[in-house]
Amino acid sequence: MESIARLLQFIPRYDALPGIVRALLPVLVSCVVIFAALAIAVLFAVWLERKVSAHIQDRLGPMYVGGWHGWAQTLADALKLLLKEDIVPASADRLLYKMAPFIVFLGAFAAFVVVPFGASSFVSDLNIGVLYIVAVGSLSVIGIIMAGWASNNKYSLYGGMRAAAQIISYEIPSTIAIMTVIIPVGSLSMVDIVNAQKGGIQHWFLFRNPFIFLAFIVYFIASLAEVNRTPFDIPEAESELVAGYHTEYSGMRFAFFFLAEYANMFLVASVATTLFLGGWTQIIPASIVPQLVPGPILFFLKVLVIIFLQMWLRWSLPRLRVDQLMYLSWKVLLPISLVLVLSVGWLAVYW
Amino acid sequence: MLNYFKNLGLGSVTVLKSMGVAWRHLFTRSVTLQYPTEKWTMPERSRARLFNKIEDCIGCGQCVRACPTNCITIKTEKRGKDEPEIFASDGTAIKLRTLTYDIDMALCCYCGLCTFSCPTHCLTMTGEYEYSVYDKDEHIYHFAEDKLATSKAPKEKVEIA
Amino acid sequence: MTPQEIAALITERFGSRILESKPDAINPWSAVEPAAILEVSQFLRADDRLSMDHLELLGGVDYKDRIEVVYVLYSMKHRHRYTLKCRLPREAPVIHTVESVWAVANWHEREAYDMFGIVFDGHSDLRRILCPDDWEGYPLRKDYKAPKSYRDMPV
Amino acid sequence: MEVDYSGDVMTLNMGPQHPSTHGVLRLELKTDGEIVADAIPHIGYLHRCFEKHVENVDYPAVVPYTDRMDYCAAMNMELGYVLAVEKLMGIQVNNRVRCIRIIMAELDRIASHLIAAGTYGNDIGSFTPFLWCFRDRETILDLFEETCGARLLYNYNWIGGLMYDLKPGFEKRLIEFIDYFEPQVDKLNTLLSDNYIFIKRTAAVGILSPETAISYGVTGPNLRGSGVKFDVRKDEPYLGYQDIDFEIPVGKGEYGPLGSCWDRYMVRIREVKESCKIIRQAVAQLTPGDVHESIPKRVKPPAGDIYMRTECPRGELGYYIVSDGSLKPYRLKVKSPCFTVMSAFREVSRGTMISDVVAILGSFDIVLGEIDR
Repeated sequence: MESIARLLQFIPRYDALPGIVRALLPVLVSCVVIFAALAIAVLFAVWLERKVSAHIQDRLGPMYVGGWHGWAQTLADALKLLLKEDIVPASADRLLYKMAPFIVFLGAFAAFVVVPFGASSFVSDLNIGVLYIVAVGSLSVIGIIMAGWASNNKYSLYGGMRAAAQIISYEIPSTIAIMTVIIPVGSLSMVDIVNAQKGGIQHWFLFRNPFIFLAFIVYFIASLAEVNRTPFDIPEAESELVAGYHTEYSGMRFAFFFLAEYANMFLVASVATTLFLGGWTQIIPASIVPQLVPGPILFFLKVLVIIFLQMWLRWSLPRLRVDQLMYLSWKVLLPISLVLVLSVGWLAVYW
Repeated sequence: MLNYFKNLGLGSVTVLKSMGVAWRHLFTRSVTLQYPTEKWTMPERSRARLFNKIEDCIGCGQCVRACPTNCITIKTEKRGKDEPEIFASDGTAIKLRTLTYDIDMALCCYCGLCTFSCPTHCLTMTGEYEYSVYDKDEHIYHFAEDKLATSKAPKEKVEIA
Repeated sequence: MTPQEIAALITERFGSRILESKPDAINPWSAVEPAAILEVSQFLRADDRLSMDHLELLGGVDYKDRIEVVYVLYSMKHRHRYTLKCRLPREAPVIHTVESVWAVANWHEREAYDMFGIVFDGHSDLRRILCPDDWEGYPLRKDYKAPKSYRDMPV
Repeated sequence: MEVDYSGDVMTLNMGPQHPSTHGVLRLELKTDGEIVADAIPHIGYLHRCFEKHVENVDYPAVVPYTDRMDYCAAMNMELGYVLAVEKLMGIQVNNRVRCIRIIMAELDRIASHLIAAGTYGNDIGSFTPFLWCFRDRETILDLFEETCGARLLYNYNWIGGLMYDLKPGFEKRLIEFIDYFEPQVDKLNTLLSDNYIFIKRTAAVGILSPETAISYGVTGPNLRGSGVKFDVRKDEPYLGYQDIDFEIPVGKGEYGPLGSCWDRYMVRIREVKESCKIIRQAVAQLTPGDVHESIPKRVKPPAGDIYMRTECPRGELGYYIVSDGSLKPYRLKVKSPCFTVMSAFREVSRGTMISDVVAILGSFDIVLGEIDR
């Protein structure tokens, strides 16, 4: 936000503006910037998803809109969704029904405030950054339950209930996996965590010690479940619950659910990048190769690798059942992550 | 306990194997056609839209009897004695004038039984498959109309493809 | 067992309650007195020489003067097949259910009820199965006239 | 699983429009949370009076109607009917017709099992196998189309013969396809069948014991999945299947109790390989001949009734034909394999979870066109 505030100084007669405007304008501008970047990233991710799925399935995917490999297809789809009728079921709880998609999106959106995209491109460096992400990221579950309940549809309700059980269960192993990184850094600030990994690939936490590597896998699996991706997509299990909690949604509100799903994917991928893959830092130490690629782009590339991994998994695996999902969370990931935290702590104390 | 780790290992290994197969397919050639721009050539035996070469039709009505869904309607009348003899292209004498020969392609079940029963092989199934219309009535093809055109004033809209 | 042996066996066991047998027909069959169908079925199923444990088909046929219920039976153990027929009056076709002998008869009998109006005595759940519950008439009877409309919808 | 159903149950209507009811089937689920206390199938949404229709058309014109029963395996549907009428009329077909019929029936079995396996993967939540299966099925349909001109509803088997002879070069393309196809099955196994998640989802779910299966008249892969070695092709051979060497795969219960969804699914996958074997042998047995040789001018069977059964991909398909000596069948009753297996559904799915209901339904591989006729 500081950099945005500095940029705003170039507006003529900026200092003459009222104080309240000067206080709020940087916030507003950074919101808009994040939203725009996120929207573009999501559009790209949707396109990528369609392409990855298509090629795994021996297809080509969208090929027409926009010319080169149908790059504008998702743009066209988004426009179509925005122009569609916004249907509210007759017996729905109208207020909750209308609010739900925005709350789901809010969770994903607000969490980006503390993600450091580059050395100085972050909105705010909260000293409890990680905690903030964990807290705000689970806001979406409230929206999902709201959507499931307010739709007045049994399938939606099932989706909402499943989502609640799943997301809350998987918060625990994912948070514990994050702790393995916080222990060596000793800070909850995202910026500090990235700074601790500066200096090339060998300084990334992913490759620092094997326990953190395993923790990364645990975090990755748990984060898949948190964003309802296959093999953990039971809240919207297409073959069982039609579309789960967003069965009744159409038009723009549906688009917001869609946006939120992919924004959440970006969020967990960003967190994984920041915590384990060194965030915006260079891959090869600066002493060997000059740093040509700017930090934010490097960050984005790393995020893309994780997102590709998520897509790859989605298109090769079947879906778990509800009880198996819970089994995986409580009986596999939780014990493993606890052991990992203890091991990392032991290393931190006795190494 | 042992079972627990065995299951864990088995799960991870098979998941990785699945991912491996999927990964190899990322780089195989796609098998789809880009439909409106690329089209597949239909094999010669393709059974799609019916076509009647009305000049060869002797109006015998075999096709009507063979059709399981009654999608063909024929109306004929005897040709006069004084009219010149005409023959179908395989030499069969045409004794009946076909006044109406309508095929409702919306009813057709594409079984092809009518084409086999046709004695002069004038009723054939073509490979034409793109003929969706906005009105169901447009699926009724009037094949006999151009034959009538000599006796009646020519219609402006000829619906024969 | 050959059809002849099966026919002889059930005729021996049930005597005059087997009305007619044609073991030499292309599809060998015996006509059974409707009242005896449950007993005959139980015998065919339970007897070790026959053990007809697989009811392949149960269906009605409308012969204009009568309605027949056809049971095609098969034995998974001995791999032989036999057909039973029951002739019912057309006005009030009633026969006892064989649901207790072969579980699959449940749905087959519902279908026969739906299509021919054959009432299966003692059936646990005799509802229409293919047609809507409030459909009138029995479609596969020969004198059935299709209605013009159903609930104000043209058929 | 021991569950107490004393709690309140909620009625959840699954279908007639639902992604995984494989058509227009309605399941009335009585659910207690995720657990299904009772699942009552309601059928008839696709009922189109097939049996009444065919009483009004003559014998050859019934064939297109039989195609539309099980549209996923139309070749086998018409084969059963055609064989029944031929047996009633006492028509003998020559060797070429016989071999081509075997080839087509087995190709169609592969195509049908590919749909079954693909959609089953889709039901379990894996979308990729679905398209891989359809990719290979498409090649089979291409072979069908170049032979008879249609891709789905063939009307290829005629009473006494076939619609067309094979095109020159068909055998070569067929063997090429089989050579290409057999490794693809292993690939599918790696992706789906042996995947641990898939096994966990399907093995030990939807147990159909052999006794229940026989009592409910379940046939085909579903019965063989329960370990009963019964296949009409072996037990009552038609079309000279007795001269062909092939195995009947049965469920072995590798990953759980016998008769689970996985067993039923795996029987299909193994059957596909057996079908490839059959096709190779049938191609080797092909002799020249006229496929129209014994087609009768008028199909007018003598009065009488006949029950003829064949092994269609979904089980034992029986045609009970009553002829009164006229040109039209007096009565035609179809014993549909999906109908009987569907009647066992309630028994099998009681006490499972919602996801399992979908898995069980998928493993039965029903086609509603055949259930409702």
